[in-house]
Amino acid sequence: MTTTTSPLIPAAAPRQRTHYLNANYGVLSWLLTTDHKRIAILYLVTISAMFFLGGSFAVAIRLELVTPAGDLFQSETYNKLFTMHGIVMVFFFLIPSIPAVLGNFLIPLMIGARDLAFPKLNLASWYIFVFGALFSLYAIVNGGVDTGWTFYPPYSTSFSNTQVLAAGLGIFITGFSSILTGLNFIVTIHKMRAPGLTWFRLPLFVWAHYATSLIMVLGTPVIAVTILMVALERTLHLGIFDPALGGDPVLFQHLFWFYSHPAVYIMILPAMGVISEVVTCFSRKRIFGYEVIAASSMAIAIFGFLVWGHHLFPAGQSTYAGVVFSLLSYLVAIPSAIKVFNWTATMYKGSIKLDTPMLYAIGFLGLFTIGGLTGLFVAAVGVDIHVHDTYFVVAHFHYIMVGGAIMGYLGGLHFWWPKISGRLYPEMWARVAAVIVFVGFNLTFFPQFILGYLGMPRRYHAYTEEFQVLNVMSSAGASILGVGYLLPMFYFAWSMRYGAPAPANPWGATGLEWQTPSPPVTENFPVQPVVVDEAYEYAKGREVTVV
Amino acid sequence: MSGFPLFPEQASTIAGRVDALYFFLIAISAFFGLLIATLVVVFAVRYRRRSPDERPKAILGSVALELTWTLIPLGIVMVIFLWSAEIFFSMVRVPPGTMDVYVVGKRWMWKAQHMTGQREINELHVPVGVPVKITLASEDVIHSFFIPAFRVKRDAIPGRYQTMWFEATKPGRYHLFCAEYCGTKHSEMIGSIVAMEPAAFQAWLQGGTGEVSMAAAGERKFQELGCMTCHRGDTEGRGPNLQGLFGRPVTLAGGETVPADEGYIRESIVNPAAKIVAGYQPIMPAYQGLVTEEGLMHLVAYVQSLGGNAGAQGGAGALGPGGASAPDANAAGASPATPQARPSAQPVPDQPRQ
Amino acid sequence: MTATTETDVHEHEHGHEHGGRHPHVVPLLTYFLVFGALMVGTYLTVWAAGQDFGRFNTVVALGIAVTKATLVVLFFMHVKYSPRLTQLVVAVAVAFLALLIGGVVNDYYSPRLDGQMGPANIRRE
Amino acid sequence: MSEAAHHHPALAHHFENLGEQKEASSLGMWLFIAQEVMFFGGMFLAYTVYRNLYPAAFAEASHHLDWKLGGINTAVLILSSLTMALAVRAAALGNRKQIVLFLIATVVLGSIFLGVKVVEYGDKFEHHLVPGAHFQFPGPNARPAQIFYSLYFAMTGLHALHMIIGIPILLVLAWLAHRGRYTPAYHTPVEMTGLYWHFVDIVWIFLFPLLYLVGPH
Repeated sequence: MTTTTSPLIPAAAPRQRTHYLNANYGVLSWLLTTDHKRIAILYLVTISAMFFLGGSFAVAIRLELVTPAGDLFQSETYNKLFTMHGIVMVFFFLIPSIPAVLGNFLIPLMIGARDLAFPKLNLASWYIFVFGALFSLYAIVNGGVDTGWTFYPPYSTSFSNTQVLAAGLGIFITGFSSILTGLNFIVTIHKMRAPGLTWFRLPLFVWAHYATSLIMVLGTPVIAVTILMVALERTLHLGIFDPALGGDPVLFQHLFWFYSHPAVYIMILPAMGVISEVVTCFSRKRIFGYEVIAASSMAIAIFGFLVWGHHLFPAGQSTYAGVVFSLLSYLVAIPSAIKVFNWTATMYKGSIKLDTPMLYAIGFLGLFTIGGLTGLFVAAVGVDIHVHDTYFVVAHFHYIMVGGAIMGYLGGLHFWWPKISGRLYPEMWARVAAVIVFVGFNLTFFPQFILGYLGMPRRYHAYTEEFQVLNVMSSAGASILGVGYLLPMFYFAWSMRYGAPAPANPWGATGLEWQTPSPPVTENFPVQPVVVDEAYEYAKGREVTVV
Repeated sequence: MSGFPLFPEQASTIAGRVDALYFFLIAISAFFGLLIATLVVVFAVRYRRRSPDERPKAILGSVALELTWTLIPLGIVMVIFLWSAEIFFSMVRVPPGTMDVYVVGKRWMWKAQHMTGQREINELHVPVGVPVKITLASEDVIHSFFIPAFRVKRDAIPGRYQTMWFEATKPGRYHLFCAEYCGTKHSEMIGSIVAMEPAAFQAWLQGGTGEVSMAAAGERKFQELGCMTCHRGDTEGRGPNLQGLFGRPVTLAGGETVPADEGYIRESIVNPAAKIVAGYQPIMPAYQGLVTEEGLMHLVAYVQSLGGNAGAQGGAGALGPGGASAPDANAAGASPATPQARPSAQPVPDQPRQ
Repeated sequence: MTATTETDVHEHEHGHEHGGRHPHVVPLLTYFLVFGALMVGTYLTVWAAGQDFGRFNTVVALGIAVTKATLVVLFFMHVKYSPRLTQLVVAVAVAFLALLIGGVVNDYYSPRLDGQMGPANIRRE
Repeated sequence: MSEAAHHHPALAHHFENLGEQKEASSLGMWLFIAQEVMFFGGMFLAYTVYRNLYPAAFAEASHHLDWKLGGINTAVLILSSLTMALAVRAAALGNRKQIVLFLIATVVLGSIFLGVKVVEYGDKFEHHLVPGAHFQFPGPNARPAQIFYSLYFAMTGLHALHMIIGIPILLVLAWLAHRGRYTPAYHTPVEMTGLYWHFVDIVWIFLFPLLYLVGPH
């Protein structure tokens, strides 16, 4: 997507060029901004804080599990630790991470628009997110919540005496931030594409976010009303899930997982979008099977809503419904498999450069494949009866969420960091961090597959001796992974000050976002770009000369 | 840390079949995982960027390739699906002639009771080679009865019965875990299943603490709660006759027929108005909260012992009003003052027989 | 910030003339007819509740409610005159609602083989 | 590009013209309504499941609701839907006095609806039909009936909350319309609030038969 000789970049970029970062200063310029780029930075700061908060809970959990006897924390504390780890990581990091940071920053740039369709709504979404986060922080500070991130009644409604209401309201409020962001993206992608940018010329990053936004808008309200019903039952005794009145706790599980399974696709689809961009750029080749990948994103979004029943296999679901959900869960695995094959095919006969984003992309390919394949184990209703609620499932979803979504997030953050900050990050340090993350991750979570099939249940504060060796390996891996995640924070901060100024297109990538200077001006494009090329048009070699 | 196991024991009939599917899945995953990994590494090395302005030829895609890596995975997953569904059906369908055990999950302990009365806490003795049917109930939150060595698991959900079955194949002591998070001592709600040779099991059974059998305990509870005032041996009572009820379809007031299994009997005690037998008035008070789960199990065992083909579905003609003449006229007319929604704690007030 | 090159590439799929286009104004008569229909519908709902259609009571009640809702959506909410994209959004919302309710109620009504009592075991004559 | 559209105060900097901005707002509002459909959908699901599990109890509990008040409320809300639609039409025609008149009419009708709800809720408190410790319900169906009333209060409460949010918005619109802010070229806020109000009316159209008219009475 390049125009021939692009008048967009002033020839010699004077040092004091004004861009969205130095356009104006002061706290209010940030807190009242409606510029999608600044809002993306606000989200980046907020979710990074939540990531390290959730990560600290993870470290505590892994420390506890080094010894079979629960001797580091009391069981109440441990129950709160894994609950808050789940809530903070799922609702306050994984779901917003790529859409709110990279999506907010890049979608207007990629489609040649000046901003999202509803800039004020975008800022409101961030405030709603922070307001929800405050509720959850209030819950954490005031004694935490110990119901598990799944809030299953009747424990969450009538037996837990912890901050279930505050944590629930936190999630209820933050859910609307996710809904409004999804709404904003859908309208922007429909209504504000640059002239000439047809649907099949859109970058696959935009396709992935379109599919994700569908899930956000149609799925999130279901968990909002479910958490509301739990809150009503706790406060006003409106006993909807109360078995003493004849209520059915399994109904809650249906409602909860109706959203929470599509939510795992909210987490992984944007990462897939990042991988499509990174793999094509660092193979310098057209994506293999553009339409198939775009269609797979949509198929995952829609099929994702049909499979929630595989979370209820041992929970007294009717036999035939269980078998039907198992079948549908297999059908939803196919589009993911197709995508992995297409990315691999893209690398065939490419010109591959192993910069950090590509390292993360290749890591994603490996780990997401293992995550997806172990999904076949837990979708098999016969095997799932054995592995349900054991560490096998914990390993499976961490391979997808950490191995997939976070690797994709870090890959995307490195890939677009020059565009976001106008600075180049230190390449060597970044590659070291990527390798540490990959090694630490596998050492942490692969032993958990073995533990899971041995039968070690989830959420256990103390376990029987024979599981100790594998748990010690997992905890060792977790410490390496922790280091791997801390490194980027340092060198990204370092690069803000000392990084070399970034050219407009450091990787020689296609895409409208690379045709603006780094960092972009507030209104993104001094002149409305017109798109004449197909997506990822590397072969023509006409992309903008690197300034 | 003596040597640590990498694979669980196979101690039940289903374990071998689940493990077979598990190994097949591992083989598939290993194949595709290595395929992708090697391809990615080979491509990354072989097609590494040699000069900065290298321009590889664009390859847009190939329908043939797309079809192959859609249909082949689809075929494989369908095989896996059918295989796993077949295992699941055999896991769920309870074979006839099982040894029944009632298990109640109560926050942080498992209370098991054999039909002959033996009670066990966090432990369950079962004979090898005999299918054992477990009826699971929970008194508070959701628990999950999980025996890794047998590859079976079932949630115990408050407010309803869940059944599971297994058949031990190897004597030994195996772990019992609670797999559904249930609060503070979730990780201490563990125990063990002791599989014994049938002879040894019988000896253990005889050596029981002389507990009265569940059916007898149920009968005592039946008397204590005054159930016999309405549920009489003949067809005169205000409530249906329970002789030979168990396992036979019952015709309800709305014309539907329901099999009279444990769940139906339990619900008819706890929330009788949910299903009114045809020809009877909804006058039975609800005993929700007045009878513990164990008491309910005793009552169910008692009703089961009153004859009727225990556990088999269908069978003799629908038990309906045909047999019983309409309950004596005046009772139907002046329906006795039904007690308040929450019958007081003391046993059912004596119904004045007008 | 007007578009740079007035190339004819400027094809939005909904080719409308520029400037605030005049929205479709629904005639008064249509509004009052729809209002009348809705009031009749309400009366019908009450009347139908009094009748005993056996198992079809719910179907009738929901049928009336759905027709009333469709009238409101088509005429009061202008979906009849809206672009196809809006109509698609309405269809998707209704489809996902049906999926949510149908998918879950299906679980309560599919048979259970473990011999445990469930609504599915009730065979309606 | 008509110059007038350019400098209209309401045209945001990132849109070409008012038409495009209105289409974006309309699509955004419809997506919001799709989300609201799923939001209420969760409760309608709970209602459907429990009514199937306890049909008799739901019928008996529903007879304690005053269907006449429910019927009146339905008529009031349908009338408010009409006045809302007429307000949007008046905005499209640029008749300022009518916009204000119809918006105020909608607010009044909405308030009448909420007034009737207050009466109904008060009546439930008197008859101890509010779920919780003091819930009293004659006959053996007490417990499932409490689930019915839990759903009754949850669904009608959520619906009333949506009206309580809608009425102030309508008042603000009436005030801005009174000051001539809305013209045939630009009246998007009125139209969007109209969509929201009609959606709230549709929810009640389903709530009325499902809660008040369960089983022959």
